[in-house]
Amino acid sequence: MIRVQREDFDPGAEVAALTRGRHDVGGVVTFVGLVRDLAEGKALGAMTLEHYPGMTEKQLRAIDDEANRRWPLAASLVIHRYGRLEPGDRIVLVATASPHRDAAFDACRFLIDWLKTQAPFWKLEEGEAGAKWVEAKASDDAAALRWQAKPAKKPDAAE
Amino acid sequence: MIRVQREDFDPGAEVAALTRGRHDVGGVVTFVGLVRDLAEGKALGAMTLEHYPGMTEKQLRAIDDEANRRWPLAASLVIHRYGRLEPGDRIVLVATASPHRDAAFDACRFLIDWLKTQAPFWKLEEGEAGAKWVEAKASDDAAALRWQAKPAKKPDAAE
Amino acid sequence: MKVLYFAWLRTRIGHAEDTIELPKGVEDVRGLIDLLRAQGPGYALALTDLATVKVAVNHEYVGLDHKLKPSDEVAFFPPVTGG
Amino acid sequence: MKVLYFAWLRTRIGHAEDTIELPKGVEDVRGLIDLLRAQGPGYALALTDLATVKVAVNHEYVGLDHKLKPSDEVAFFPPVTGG
Repeated sequence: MIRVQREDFDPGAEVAALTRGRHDVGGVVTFVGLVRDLAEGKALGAMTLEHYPGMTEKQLRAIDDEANRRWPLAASLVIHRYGRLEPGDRIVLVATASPHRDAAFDACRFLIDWLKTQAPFWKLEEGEAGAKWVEAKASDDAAALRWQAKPAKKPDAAE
Repeated sequence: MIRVQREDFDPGAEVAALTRGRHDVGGVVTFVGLVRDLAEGKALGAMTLEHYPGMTEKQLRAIDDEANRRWPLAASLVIHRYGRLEPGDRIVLVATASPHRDAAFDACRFLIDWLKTQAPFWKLEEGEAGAKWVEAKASDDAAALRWQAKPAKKPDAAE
Repeated sequence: MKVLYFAWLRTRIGHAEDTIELPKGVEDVRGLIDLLRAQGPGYALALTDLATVKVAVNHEYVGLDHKLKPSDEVAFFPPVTGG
Repeated sequence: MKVLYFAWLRTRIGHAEDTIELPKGVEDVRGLIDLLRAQGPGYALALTDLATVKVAVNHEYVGLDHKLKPSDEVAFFPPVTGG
């Protein structure tokens, strides 16, 4: 399930709703991303998250579907906010519920890693020196790549 | 921070309290373990969690300290319940907050993996065929072992 | 054809959207970019370095060789920074 | 010396706690286990297979060779199953 919204969300209530009556769930992993008061070592006043309505939902849905294909999830939820946010504000929620915790952990991390490189959001930070568009991080590309299918090991490869 | 208690907890409120006013936190990862209605394919009515008061707190504190030594955490919290629990009930909460999400994910998983092999709790399940002490799972031992320091790779090792 | 700009591509170009009639001979994304670059200095600046420009057609990421249809919605934007 | 039993070690032995005065010659965990096994069939059954028995002294995991002091709190229990 995915949602794109301006309003804040309540992680506890969202997760409770996600697993209500689902007694096959053994573990729920939740990631909440927050606005930090520092950006590249400089004080951050606030930020504005711009997005591409329509494409955002489509990309998030595709990522969520892929997570459910890869792992045996009982439920999954991605909520991403847009608009003006201040330090300490919630930006994103990713929650995954599964009978087994390894699947929930892997799927949650996969979702946030892919979301960061695929979902069309852009951060405009208001810092001491004015407004500045955040640059994409190479570390986020690397994080997403770790979820690509590994090539099959050659049978004669040394171990 | 660790807590051992009979009462339920509110994951949303706990995490909110953990990160309140901490604007250096970029990501919070939360794991909530729930009682499943199936145990080894058989219907589960309820379970009772017995623990070793004193040692439980000492072991959880040691695991929490170790997580904070290994990863740059802004805050961490482990809550584990004991007593009688029914399917759908919360058993355990692990929450980790960090400036960067990779640290929060790794530390959260480390905490739950170690807790499952080190913290003195025992589950007595009430199933269709009466009460039965749950046996430790080899998969949990394996999960904990992945956090042990890897031996340095030999420089001449084939890749 | 609707063409959208986001983030610093939008601020450099000065507006969020154009409606463009594809001239004969412009068949793919690369051709559209060449056409846009000729619209003015803001466009040329925004589309200088294609290594930092992503393209989506009808909400899907595409490459520069992607063929265009008159009914397509095309979007240009920098690498994403959400999450 | 306080000796505690948990989970199925407790149910097999039939109670949760013993107070034991270490006799001369019993110096480590292994010696204590031998002493306990002789206390009755419940003890012998609980302590049959040491591969499934964990030992803690003063709330820390120890091995069978761990030396004991009269003031120690010793606990026997199965592999843990919390979380």
